[in-house]
Amino acid sequence: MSSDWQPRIVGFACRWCTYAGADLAGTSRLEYPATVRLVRVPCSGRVNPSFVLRAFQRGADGVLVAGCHPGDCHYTSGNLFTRRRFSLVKRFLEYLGLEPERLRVEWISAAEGQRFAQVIREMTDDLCRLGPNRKMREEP
Amino acid sequence: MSDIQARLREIARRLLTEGHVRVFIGFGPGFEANRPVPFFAADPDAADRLLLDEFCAAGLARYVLEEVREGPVGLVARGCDGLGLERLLADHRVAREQLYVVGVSCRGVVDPDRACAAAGEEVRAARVNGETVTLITPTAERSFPRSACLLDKCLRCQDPTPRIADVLLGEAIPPGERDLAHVDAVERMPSDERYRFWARQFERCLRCLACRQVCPACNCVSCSLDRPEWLERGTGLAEQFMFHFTRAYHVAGRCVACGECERACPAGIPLGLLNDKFMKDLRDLFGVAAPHRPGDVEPLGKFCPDDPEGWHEGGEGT
Amino acid sequence: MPRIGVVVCWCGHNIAGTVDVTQVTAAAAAMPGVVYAEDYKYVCSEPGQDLIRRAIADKRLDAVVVAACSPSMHEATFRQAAAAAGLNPYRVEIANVREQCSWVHRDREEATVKAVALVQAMVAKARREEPLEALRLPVTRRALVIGGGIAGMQAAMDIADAGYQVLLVEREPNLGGRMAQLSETFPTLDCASCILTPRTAEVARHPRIELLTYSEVREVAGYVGDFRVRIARKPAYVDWDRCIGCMLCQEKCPRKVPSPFERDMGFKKAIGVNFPQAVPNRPVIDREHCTYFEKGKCQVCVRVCPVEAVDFEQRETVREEAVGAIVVATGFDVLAPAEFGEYGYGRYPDVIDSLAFERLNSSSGPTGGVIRRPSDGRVPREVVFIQCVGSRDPDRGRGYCSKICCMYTAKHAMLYRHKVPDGQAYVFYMDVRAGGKGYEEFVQRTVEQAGALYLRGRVARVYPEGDRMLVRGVDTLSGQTVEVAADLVVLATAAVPRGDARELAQLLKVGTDAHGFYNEAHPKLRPVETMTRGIFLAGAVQAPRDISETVAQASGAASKVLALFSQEELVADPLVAVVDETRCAGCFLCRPVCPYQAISTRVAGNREVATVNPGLCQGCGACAVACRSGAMALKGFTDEQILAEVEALCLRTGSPG
Amino acid sequence: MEYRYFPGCTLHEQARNFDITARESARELDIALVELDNWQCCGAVFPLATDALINLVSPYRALASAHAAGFDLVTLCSGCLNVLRRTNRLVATDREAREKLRDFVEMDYAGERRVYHLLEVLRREVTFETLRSRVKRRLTGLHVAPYYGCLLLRPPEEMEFDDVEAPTVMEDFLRALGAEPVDYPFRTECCGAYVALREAKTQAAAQVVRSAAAAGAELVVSSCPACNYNLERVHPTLPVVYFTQLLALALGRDGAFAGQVPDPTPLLRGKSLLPEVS
Repeated sequence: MSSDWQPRIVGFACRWCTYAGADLAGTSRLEYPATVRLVRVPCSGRVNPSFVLRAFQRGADGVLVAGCHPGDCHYTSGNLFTRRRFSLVKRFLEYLGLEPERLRVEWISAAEGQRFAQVIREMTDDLCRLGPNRKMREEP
Repeated sequence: MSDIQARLREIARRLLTEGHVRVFIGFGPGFEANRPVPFFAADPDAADRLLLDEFCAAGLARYVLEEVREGPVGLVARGCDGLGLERLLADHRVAREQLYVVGVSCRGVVDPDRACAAAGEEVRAARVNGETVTLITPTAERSFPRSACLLDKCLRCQDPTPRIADVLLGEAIPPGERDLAHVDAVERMPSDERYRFWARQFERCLRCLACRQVCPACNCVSCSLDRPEWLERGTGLAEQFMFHFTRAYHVAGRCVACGECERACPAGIPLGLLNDKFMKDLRDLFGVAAPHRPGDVEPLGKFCPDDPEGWHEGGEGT
Repeated sequence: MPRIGVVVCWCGHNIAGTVDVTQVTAAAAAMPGVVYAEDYKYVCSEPGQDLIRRAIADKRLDAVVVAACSPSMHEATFRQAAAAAGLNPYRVEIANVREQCSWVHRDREEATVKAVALVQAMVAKARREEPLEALRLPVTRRALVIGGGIAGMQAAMDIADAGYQVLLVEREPNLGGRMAQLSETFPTLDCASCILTPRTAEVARHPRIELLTYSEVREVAGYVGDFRVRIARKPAYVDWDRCIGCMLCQEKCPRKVPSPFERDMGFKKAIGVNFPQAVPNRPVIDREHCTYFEKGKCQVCVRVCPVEAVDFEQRETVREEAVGAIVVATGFDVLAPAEFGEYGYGRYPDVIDSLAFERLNSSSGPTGGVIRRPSDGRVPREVVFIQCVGSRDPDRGRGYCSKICCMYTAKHAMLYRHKVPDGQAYVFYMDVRAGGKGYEEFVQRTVEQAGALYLRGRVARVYPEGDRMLVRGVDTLSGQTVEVAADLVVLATAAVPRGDARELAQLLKVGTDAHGFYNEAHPKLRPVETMTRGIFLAGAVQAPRDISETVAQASGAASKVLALFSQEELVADPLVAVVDETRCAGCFLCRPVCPYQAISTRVAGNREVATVNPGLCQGCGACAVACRSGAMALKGFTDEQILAEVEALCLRTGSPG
Repeated sequence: MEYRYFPGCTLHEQARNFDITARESARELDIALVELDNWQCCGAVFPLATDALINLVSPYRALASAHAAGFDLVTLCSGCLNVLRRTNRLVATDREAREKLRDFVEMDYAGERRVYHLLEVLRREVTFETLRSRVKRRLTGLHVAPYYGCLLLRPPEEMEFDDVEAPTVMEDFLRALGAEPVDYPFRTECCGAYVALREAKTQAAAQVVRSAAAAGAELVVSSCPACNYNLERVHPTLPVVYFTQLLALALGRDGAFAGQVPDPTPLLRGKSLLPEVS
């Protein structure tokens, strides 16, 4: 691992809250590490858990799944299903040996640009400490 | 058992004679006396070849899916078969009126290999009592602990009697609470060790798909794991993880804990440990009392407004 | 392979200052499928848009990726530009390299690498895209209003006045709803029927309002612009077309029964109307209490009717109607206080609820407007009003505030004092909530001028002593237990949803809260809409509210209907879910996760499969994840597309040089 | 019908007449009340602090013993019922509490058994219909004020005994015996409970009796030794008896009224419900 190694984070962001929150971080010119790349989805309920595994397998060191706060879902209930699904999936991936820091599920509203930047900073720090993910890919 | 077997034959014969069912699924003789195989009686006379003993291992629920297309099906069902049928019914894959379920209570199935190893010689017959199993060999009749004789899937079974029988032969045994403590052992491993554990397990996977084929919850018409965008053909570790993660996730909240996947796996991968992890978390996080018994709506198809955020609960001791 | 064009925007210095747009353009040009890549200073400007239009035409592009600002800024702009050049607008994708790249990163190389990845992801997505057509739904310009109370009448009038047909369905034989039972209204004390009666008459004679009273909605199918509704008309056993409303039948009917309209304090006849000013002024036979229906003889009404309108053979009739929008204004009920044993309602006749007190006040009520207590007809000298009976009581399952009780109780105390000048009113309250124009002043007048004694605390028990009721409670301000001997006790019972509110909600596919009040689409921004497009709420069906709020909301709902009707056709986003029937197993795990109940059953060949109603689907994609076999796809966000994006974003291609 | 019977502390001492008449009546009605081996105090008060599990050890042990014997538990005292039933509910629903109690007491129990008040056994199992037919001496003309007190009914979501503000079980019971229940406002009011045992706060109890007398009652019945104690202490104008005493009387026994103050026997003799003194 070279000293200037930077982790790669794939983020799934619901278009109504988190994606808009990330845009707000931009309009507020809040600087955060260039480690994250967002996939825009209509709702966190659209995020298939297998998408997350695929990201890890294709080279992501961390994955963020983010949506509206419970109760604020544009589609009323999408994120409440997300909460159940990813409560199980995160624990399950950890059960398979993934480090807990590598997958984060967060509620970030359209007003929380600051928080979005903060989450990316925290994740980047955590992942820098952990180093590249090699699990669930090729090398055992 | 022989009395029940006689009654079973009689019922099957009647159902077939009167045309209530097109075929009756049960067990028939295999190549060896202690390895009976699934048997499909299609005419009244064939009913007399049905047998039911302590060696009948295979789950029968999944066979219904194919057979029912041609007409009504009768079958003998233990607790695990019953839950499998409930799964198919809950998933609208079969209709209740197409089934005639002859229920029997099951105290566990004897694993012939295990039993032979315990007895030291060929085991011809067995009796499963409460905590012990009596093995009958050509030379002796001795008792052994359950764990030395029964199939793994039966050791944790808490559903001896099917809930949906049209007729129940013998006495019903009340269900118990499913013990998921074996999951704890894996949870307690350090993260990296746990990863190596699973990587070693998955490396051995032949991708024969037996686990999928026997599973009453894997009852889709078309499986996403057959689609190239989801799973490539290779058996590299990435594909293995994708396969096993997806299989387990797709039965999360739907697995009936029949243990067939693990029994069918030629590589001996402990698939039940994956299914039971989801079950344990469903129980602990969302209070699903018996996640393996099908309910009105599957646990991932509903929510409570105040569900916990499982990712903050710390799924492990980190 | 589709031919893709990439246009990279500088956004002046905004993007180009941090991202090396030339490098991004060069990298894009090398991506598979990309046949055209260009950068431009301001792509959103007219020349920039022209660049896109020309590229589409010249390079025969199948899809365009614009690397620029957030899609929330200019996605619509670029889609319109593409459409103008003949490209399907849903084949334009935006790589957000400004808000999510150049504005938040400082290192030029890192930002450039990321920008390339974002473009790459969108190119990968665009490659797997299909042209989508916006759904165009025809509009039936005719509204259904369910409920003929003040809310329903207001909505119906507003819509009809704007020139559209309205079908107004009311379950009772007459218009008016709850308001018809009220005496005076707060805070002005103008009489309810003085406001209501002209309005009912107006509604009844409006040329564009078709009135269906004594009718109920039984089935609702279809979706916005094209609902199919089945409406049942209950048998009145009187031919209303023949009837001239002389009410001779009511006068002569020998059968007197307690009147629910009068809260059982007065009587009605087995044939007749609920109250004299009823509109339409047509009688119905109460089958349960009619002597003829009970014993097979009597027929007094038949004999006295001058036009032979009585028809014991009448049956329920059902009609199907097509409407484009629905306003739900079914109102509320008051909680049956029988579940409050401590107050003795039902056991002691002089413990009544507030609606009954309204009837005692009403000049057309059972006492002709004189306050008399039910047991012995005496004018009460002391009246205790108990507020929050069932409301704000989480232990009994209702934590919410019923909102209207503080005000109507103040009104009752005031009216009581007007009618019984030497009487004393006591009010047990938790808080006085008097938010509203002139409301607080009204309560103050009740206290100061009408001399009502407000006691802050709960009542523990009401029991008879002699011919009076003893009310034991606590005054929490003084900390003392208090006992008041009263002639009459009035319970301000909680406003609750109608008993069958949930059934109707299910027919309409509208969500309800834990109590059964209907859910609005957004509590602040979409207060009169529901999650089902084309269905709107007015009045207390949504939550307890008073008359002025109800009327305001009804007009709001009507304006939403009018906005809908003003469109040529309804355009719906095509980003909806669709089922691959060959792969669907028919397990219906998708159904419970759909918040719009857009998924239903369809028979395909010899089995049942799921099918999505595109008019109802809002494109959240929850079903696509619930589906294990991948038979459910969300257009514009398919599994293939998202996986391709993920793959592109994970690539570590090093420096894009 | 067999149950394990949990008398509770007072029933072998202060409230012996409660115990005796209950056993006699049960025998008449073919209810086997087998006293639980080795029982201890129920704990007297259900703790309000969620971590006060030590107070539940004793009721847990009673429940677990009944379970080990394979029978549901029956009690007569409202206080015991309150503690036992709420403990049972906690054990059934709170896994952590259950496991702690199990480890401490070293008896396996997970809330499988039910805890009944004898009135509930009469209502559910015997039924008041049957009881009516078994009555040998109808208590005709006896005006009785049923006194529920608080512990039998509250908290309603845990006790699930009857409508907390408008209960009917005692009235139905009395009607089955042929007596006439009297409606009065204070029948579900607290008697003063343990506060009254220590201090001279007898106002609550006095009001109950006054209210019953004003409504025309000749007798008050209760199901709780503490209630009886408090009511009797205020020198009431009416006799106060246990419901089982009337039950035993109606089933042809003597009701074990000896030594009670005020003495109910003159009233009962006056109604010809007890033989004249020989």
